[in-house]
Amino acid sequence: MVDPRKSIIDQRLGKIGRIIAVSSGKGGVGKSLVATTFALTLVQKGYNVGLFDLDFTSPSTHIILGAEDVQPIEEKGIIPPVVHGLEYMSLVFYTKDHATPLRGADVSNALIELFAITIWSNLDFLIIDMPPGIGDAMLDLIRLVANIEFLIVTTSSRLAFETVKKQAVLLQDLKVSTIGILENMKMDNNGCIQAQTGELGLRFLGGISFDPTVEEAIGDKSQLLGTAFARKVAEILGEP
Amino acid sequence: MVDPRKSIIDQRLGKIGRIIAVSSGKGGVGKSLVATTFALTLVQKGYNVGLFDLDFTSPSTHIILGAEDVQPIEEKGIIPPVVHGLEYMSLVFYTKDHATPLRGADVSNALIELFAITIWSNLDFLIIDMPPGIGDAMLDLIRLVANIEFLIVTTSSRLAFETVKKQAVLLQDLKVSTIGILENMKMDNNGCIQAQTGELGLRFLGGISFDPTVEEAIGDKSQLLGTAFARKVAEILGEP
Amino acid sequence: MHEWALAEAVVAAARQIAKKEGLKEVKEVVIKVGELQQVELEIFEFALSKLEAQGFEGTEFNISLAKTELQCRVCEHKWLFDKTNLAEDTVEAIHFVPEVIHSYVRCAKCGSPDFKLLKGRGVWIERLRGAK
Amino acid sequence: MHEWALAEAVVAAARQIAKKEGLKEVKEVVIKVGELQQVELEIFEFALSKLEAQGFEGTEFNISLAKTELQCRVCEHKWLFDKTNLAEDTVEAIHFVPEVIHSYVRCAKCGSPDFKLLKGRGVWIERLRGAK
Ligand SMILES: Nc1ncnc2c1ncn2[C@@H]1O[C@H](COP(=O)(O)OP(=O)(O)O)[C@@H](O)[C@H]1O
Ligand SMILES: Nc1ncnc2c1ncn2[C@@H]1O[C@H](COP(=O)(O)OP(=O)(O)O)[C@@H](O)[C@H]1O
Ligand SMILES: [Mg+2]
Ligand SMILES: [Mg+2]
Ligand SMILES: [Mg+2]
Ligand SMILES: [Mg+2]
Ligand code: NI
Ligand code: NI
Ligand SMILES: [Zn+2]
Ligand SMILES: [Zn+2]
Repeated sequence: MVDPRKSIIDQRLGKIGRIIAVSSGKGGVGKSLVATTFALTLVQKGYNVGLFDLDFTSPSTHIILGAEDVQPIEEKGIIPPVVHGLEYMSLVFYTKDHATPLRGADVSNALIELFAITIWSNLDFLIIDMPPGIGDAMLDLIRLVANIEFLIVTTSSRLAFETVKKQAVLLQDLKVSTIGILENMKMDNNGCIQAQTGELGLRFLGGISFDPTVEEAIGDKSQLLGTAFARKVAEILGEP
Repeated sequence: MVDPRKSIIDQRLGKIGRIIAVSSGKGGVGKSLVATTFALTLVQKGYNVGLFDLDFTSPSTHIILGAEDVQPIEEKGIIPPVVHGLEYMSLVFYTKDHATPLRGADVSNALIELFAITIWSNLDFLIIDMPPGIGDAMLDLIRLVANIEFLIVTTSSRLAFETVKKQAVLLQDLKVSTIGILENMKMDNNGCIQAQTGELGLRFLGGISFDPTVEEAIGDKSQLLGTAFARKVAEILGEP
Repeated sequence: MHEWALAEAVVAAARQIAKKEGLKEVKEVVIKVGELQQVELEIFEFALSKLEAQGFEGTEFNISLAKTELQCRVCEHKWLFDKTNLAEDTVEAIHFVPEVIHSYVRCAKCGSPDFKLLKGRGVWIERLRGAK
Repeated sequence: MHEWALAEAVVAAARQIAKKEGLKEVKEVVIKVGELQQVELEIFEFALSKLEAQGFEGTEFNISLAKTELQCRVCEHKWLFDKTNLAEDTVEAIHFVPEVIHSYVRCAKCGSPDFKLLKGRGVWIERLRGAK
């Protein structure tokens, strides 16, 4: 018994320049906000960009984008709808407002299915919004997506960084390409995360302050791109 | 082939008054901080309390407690060490500072193993710190722990509450006991989460502000219990 | 119509297997299609026939359906998937990603969404018959 | 010594199965112990013999070891667990919770921690033999 789906993934992703997974061992550090804003920033720069939400049990990017009333089209595969210039894919198209209680094996299966049937165009970048943790989704990207790169998000808190550190060391051990660590909702200026990132031999991408205007901007692309948060994302990740 | 471990779990938990899982579909909302502080508060009140960290891939409670140099004792099972008066169990005792890349099926297996071999004493409360999401760990607690109660944590953000709402509706549908929803790192006073919690027919437990002194207090029990955060946890959850 | 994408996957996998096993010619690819995914067999077969040109000229694609068996992890109840009482939207969602069944279907005996797919999920290759 | 806890689980499970199957007497419980968990058989057997008093007076607990087979999800390499090169701490950690093997062991061929335990994880009951 062979699962044919894995055999087509290379071909499905073959026309994509770079595939970047915005990831964190820790939840709630801003992965979804960074991934979405990063993707929108790249669109503004004129790149062809896709955004793929792999956080199946707590998807957020559709809320950040305000992506209502869109749906993929079924052709010789699934064609992602274009939202604010982004080719956009999320399991939420199929789960709507229902809870999606998936065990890890189901997450893995759904992920493989979506990679096998989604037809992206010639993208310069595919940005992936990851679920928290280092479980099925991360392990599947490592084994199935040849040129995957991880961008790791942390906050300034020890509680986030302890976990992120373990994740970063693991990715290094596995020789998986890691762009660097981004410190989000940065709390003070002691440079502690930056220093520790250096000790890990990883690139510190920069720090982004907590921006109280972000919450209001969720669901409104123009407002979001006008926030100090988005300007900082563009400054740090605008030329990836 | 029968897995004998599930058959002993009822007996292992038989002497425990209440078992409360601090949970959230969303990551980074303060589950670990709330769970730990809640457990310590109950100890202060004179209860016999256990704290069980089920966030295997990003454990945090050992950092919050400053639980270094403790280890379970092997007897006719595993006896959790007592930390600040808490019977405390975490997979970190066995994974140390190594990353723990577990797929969902492994999470489930490790969870069942720990429930089967950990010997808690006559506890009034066992507080469980959950991983984010509604995956293997939540589903296993529902099927394996007869009298489990969920305490759901959210932030004020739409991004957290949309997911928490789905989770809360699911738990209601499944007739799983839910204590209520706690709004952590509360942002304003518009009562939006409180109102929506009411609409779900759930109890709104209260709101806790962002407390900038918490980060400093991580790892130091006395300092933690002196924060405004801890006072608020005690006020809201002190008489559960 | 995304059946085409699944057919492409089957052909790509068959090519890989044939290469790995050193087959010069693939005579038959035995394919199982789980009922859960509600694959439209005509489209799927049509796609396979078009894709045959790509190195599978004489190959027979032998497709058969498999019932979908589910088992509850809570009460161990087993049952066969039946779309009769599901909304059209739901069946379509499951058609694209079978796992979303956990958002819509519950164990008939105990109401749990925590069930396994024992068999009959999607498309898989049972075996290849060829000549070296 | 936590073998005692595992033995208690076996006895509890055997009691449940016997009840479910309506057995008046359990003659034999066939138990497999996966090598991975490094269960100390003397303690485990001693615990079972003490627990026999609780309704399993004439029962034979038939224990055999099973090799631990692992398979990498990345490169499909299969191998048998071998503790030779592991630190004592690590073996002990795996003894308590076999899954922590993913923190310490990597596929020898490709270095991945993403492997499955095909068999021989911990303690399981293969079957009960009894009389109704
Ligand atoms: N720099 C920031 N300033 C203000 N709020 C932020 C910032 N980064 C993230 N947030 C908020 O923090 C919460 C968690 O962000 P989210 O992107 O959902 O994290 P994750 O995807 O890692 O769980 C959300 O409510 C989000 O709006
Ligand atoms: N009320 C609060 N005030 C200040 N910081 C908080 C508060 N609640 C949580 N935090 C911080 O937010 C981050 C996430 O909390 P944590 O308990 O780790 O969340 P979770 O367990 O849900 O992932 C941590 O850095 C924690 O210290
Ligand atoms: Mg997210
Ligand atoms: Mg384009
Ligand atoms: Mg936590
Ligand atoms: Mg006590
Ligand atoms: Ni289709
Ligand atoms: Ni032992
Ligand atoms: Zn059931
Ligand atoms: Zn390997």
